[in-house]
Amino acid sequence: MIAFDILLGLGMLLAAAGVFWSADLFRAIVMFVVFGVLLALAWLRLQAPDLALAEAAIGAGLTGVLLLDTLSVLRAKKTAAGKLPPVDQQLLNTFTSTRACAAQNNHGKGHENLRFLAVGLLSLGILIALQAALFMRPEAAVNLPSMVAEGIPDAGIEHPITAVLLNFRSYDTLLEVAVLLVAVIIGLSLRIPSNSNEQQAPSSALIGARQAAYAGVISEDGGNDPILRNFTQRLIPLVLVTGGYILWAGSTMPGGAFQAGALIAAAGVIARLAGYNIASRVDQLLRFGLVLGFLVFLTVAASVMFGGRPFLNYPDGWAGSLIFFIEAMLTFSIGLTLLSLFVHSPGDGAEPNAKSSQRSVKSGSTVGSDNGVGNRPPGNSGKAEADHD
Amino acid sequence: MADFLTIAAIVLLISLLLGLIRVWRGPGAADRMLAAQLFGTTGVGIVLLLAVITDNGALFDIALVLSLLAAVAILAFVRRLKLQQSAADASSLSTKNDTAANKKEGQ
Amino acid sequence: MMPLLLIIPLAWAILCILLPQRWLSLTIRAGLLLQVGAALLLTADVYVNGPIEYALGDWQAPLGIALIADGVSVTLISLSAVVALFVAFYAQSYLQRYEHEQTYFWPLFWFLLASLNGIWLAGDLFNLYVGLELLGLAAVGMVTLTGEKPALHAALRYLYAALLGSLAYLAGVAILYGAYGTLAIPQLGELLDANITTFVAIGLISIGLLLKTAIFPFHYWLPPAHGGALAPVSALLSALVVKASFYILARVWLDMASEINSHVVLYSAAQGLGVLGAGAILWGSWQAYKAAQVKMLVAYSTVAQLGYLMLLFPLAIGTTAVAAGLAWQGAMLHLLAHGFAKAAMFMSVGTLVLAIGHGKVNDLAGVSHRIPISLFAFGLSAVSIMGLPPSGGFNAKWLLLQSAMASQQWWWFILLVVGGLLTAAYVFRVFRISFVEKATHEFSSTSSTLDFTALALAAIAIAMGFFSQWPLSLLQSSGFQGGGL
Amino acid sequence: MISFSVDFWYAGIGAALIALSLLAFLLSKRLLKKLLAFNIMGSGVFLMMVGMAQTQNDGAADAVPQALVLTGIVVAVSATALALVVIRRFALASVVAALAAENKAAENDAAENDAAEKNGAERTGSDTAVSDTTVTDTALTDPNLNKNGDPQ
Repeated sequence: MIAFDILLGLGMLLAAAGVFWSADLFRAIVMFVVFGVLLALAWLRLQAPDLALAEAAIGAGLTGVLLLDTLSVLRAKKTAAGKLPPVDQQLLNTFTSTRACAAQNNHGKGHENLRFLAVGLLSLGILIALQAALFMRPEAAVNLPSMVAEGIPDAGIEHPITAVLLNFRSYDTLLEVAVLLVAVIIGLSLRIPSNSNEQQAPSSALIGARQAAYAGVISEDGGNDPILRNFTQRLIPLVLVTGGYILWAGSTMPGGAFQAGALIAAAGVIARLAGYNIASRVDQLLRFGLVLGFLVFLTVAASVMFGGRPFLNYPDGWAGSLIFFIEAMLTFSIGLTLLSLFVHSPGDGAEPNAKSSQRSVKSGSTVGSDNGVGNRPPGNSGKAEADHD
Repeated sequence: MADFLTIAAIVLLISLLLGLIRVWRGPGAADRMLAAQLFGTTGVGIVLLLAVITDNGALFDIALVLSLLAAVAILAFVRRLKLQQSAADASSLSTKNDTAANKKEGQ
Repeated sequence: MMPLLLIIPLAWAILCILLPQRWLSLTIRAGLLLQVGAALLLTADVYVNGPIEYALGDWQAPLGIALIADGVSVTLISLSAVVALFVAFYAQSYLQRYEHEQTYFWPLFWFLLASLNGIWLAGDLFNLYVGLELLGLAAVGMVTLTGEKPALHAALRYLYAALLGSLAYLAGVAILYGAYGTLAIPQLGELLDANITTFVAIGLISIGLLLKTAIFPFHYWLPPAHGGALAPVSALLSALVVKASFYILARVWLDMASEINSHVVLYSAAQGLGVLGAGAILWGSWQAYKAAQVKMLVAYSTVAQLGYLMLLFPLAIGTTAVAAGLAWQGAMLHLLAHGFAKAAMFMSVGTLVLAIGHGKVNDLAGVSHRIPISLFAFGLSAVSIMGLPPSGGFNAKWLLLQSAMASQQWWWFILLVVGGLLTAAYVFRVFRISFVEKATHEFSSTSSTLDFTALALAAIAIAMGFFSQWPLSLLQSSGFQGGGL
Repeated sequence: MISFSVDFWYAGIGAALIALSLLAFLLSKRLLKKLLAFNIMGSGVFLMMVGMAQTQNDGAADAVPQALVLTGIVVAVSATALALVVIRRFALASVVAALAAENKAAENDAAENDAAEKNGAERTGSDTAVSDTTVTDTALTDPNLNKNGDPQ
């Protein structure tokens, strides 16, 4: 098996180098997906099937898709720019190079070489330091795995990793879910406002540009491709059922809320890519779904305090069922969160058709009358303009 | 038996690493994506072999997830192609659909 | 008591996501008061009973995670509770004209507060990583709120710096766990041994935290992010957020590694940290002096003031107990005074910018007549930032000077004096212009809430000049175990 | 004490991945590329975390670092998704900036369309000077260049 490990390790380095050395971003992303598959194998060799599962769902799955989608959005604008009317062309070009200053900053060749050298030396230093730390490590004085093994009978869950995540160190997990929630809140705040009274000039201007870029896509993306439709109709239920199974398996073997949530999100992403519009239109409901897992987790964790127990404790005998309940809710919310980060990303080409046709009427009138950032609040727009001077 | 399976796993891994060359060389985006799909399927094969070698049934789940999610990447890729193609045709359609841009020009 | 400081902000974050807009104002105020009450109760508890440890989920560290409240952490909890209180009142008034931003500001605000409390109380290295990430993402989110190009650009830079910083930190934590098998800070403090693995780990952790604290030369992301955000956001970021990573740095060096930090490698590294601090003071002050935008001036002032915090390491490590004690008190007092004063400064400047419509320093003429209270708040906070008596800033710098003398490190003494002069230079630039009588601009009216919340915080910074004994005695009675006291 | 094992090998690979991606992170000027580097660096850290801990455990699985890494993966995904959202919005905001500039020009000049197009052409020229397939940013990690991005 040593040959396998050596090959796999070198293969990972090679794939990583491929990611970094390819000038073409598409190739870099494909290399990244490949790296994810290799990493999942490495986790298996490290006896970490949970991590392999997470990596398979995330690295090879969702992150790759997110990256591909972003790249396609950024590139679609570039391609579209070629044949659009001049005004739009000018708009879309800014997508491809947003920093005019980058042009001003002409380094000399020597400067660039020096920079390369410095960074290279730094990385080399880090490499040596890390390897030294690895080789010179002292014998560990504390044996945590044995403590975990002792604690398992009281944890209410057989699978040690789930026990660590949702019982011994559940505080970490609580904050981790909060991190996800923060990410999705920011995602929601940055989506293009759809509410009419939030509709300020920049957004209507945006919609104009977006429609220019996506005119073709929106009309085409109705899910009328028979192959795609049939494929997704079979795939989605399969992915969802697998997600449920992974959640259920989590209490005794590899699996759990996060991996299952990633699968749920994947099902949603597939549906989205095939043109189904499953994202909730009702903002309030969406928000409730997003916070549900966190809300349940926090409520359970805090309500035990009324019984005089410490925060994040579980009442005797209840740990197993409470953990499963929390996990189920978390799965739903994590799935929705990841999906929402995908669907509500600014510039998602296939974003609500109905909405955009509604808007086109509206934006038609607003763009004509408003002047760009004109009606922003005084402090801010003033600042922004001054900044550009 | 275990030795044979180990050798099989190594052979599959070598075929994966050869696949890296195709991802690197391309030349087309589709070539790269199909090579990545090869990674998905061969990866599933290796996981299954490892499951048998280490006698760990839980690994079958991973193979399942890996095979399901490989499909998502290919979907995203196909959509990307569509997006680029349709964006290229956008000029004709945009005059029809895009009221905002028209208004702007007429201003 | 301790978990309440986490539960309240987390619960209020959820409330702010779910509740309809019209109920928010009252809900937020109730939450703020609860928060301050919990913070003060905990402070009193620690003051009377000494440090408290709380095992979350009833699992003892190292298997579980412990929260630790000692003198330092409760002081910082009180700081963040009070600053958050006034900033929130300010924000309620300020954000009225930002309808979209308001919806998303409040959930992020509460998550930010939760992560800060989590960091002040954390007793576990990995938990600190999660807390740092929560803090970083919430802070980045606040910078992006307006959705405008410069803000987004600043946020991206901030995000990338924060991500790189937390990975470096995590790498250090991974090595420590791999070497010692535990993540609990008190336990690691007993186990740490002066060897290469430990040095590499502490080095990585320090680099990561320096990047997140924006210490020169890693400060590049701070001015655009702090200068480009909405005023209440800038106040929170400068007063509290950058302090969190400094606090962890101080905990790692002076608490966790206190047994080995006079080892020659760490001793020289501590002097190196002081040099970075010196760079921050000089470079930050110079940039502040040159800044055209008043918010950028204040942001660069933060870069400079963070430099003083770095002096804690050379003054407290490998010196006498007296010098270390003075340095420790001085640095903590500086952190507090700067927290109050900088929040007040960003808030008052925010009001000025709102009134004149943009933020050029040269257009502040006439401000003294039209918006005197905000200018007065700015002035009071500037007194503390410059270190003029009577103010918290003065007492802090005085203690640092004494520490430099006690440890016979005259070079830091000179630096402190020069730094004070440079600060005066850029602050007086604002005054000179703002007292010009003839206004060159039209002024829009602003709410008096904006004026008075800033004034209150500035007054606290000044009042610390008279009541420094309170936080200091709290620190002295129950500071870090090995904090040189 | 030093013995070669599977865990040790992968921990070493993790260290190499960290160094490699640090190089890429600092040298690359493209935001998406930096994000890829960040993700791979994270994977390197995770490999070190699990590998190094398990060498202390005679190669047996250690649930604690595995659970920590699972948490780390979730955090990394959140951060990546967030960064992508901000990048996309940044790209859109650039369009708004261009639109605003163009509208301004259109207002200022009596001959509306001419001015707008002229302005557009000029901007296009300057913007495409760096022809790149995605958002570029030189200043993100280079302190020397920070003034370019400062809203001063």
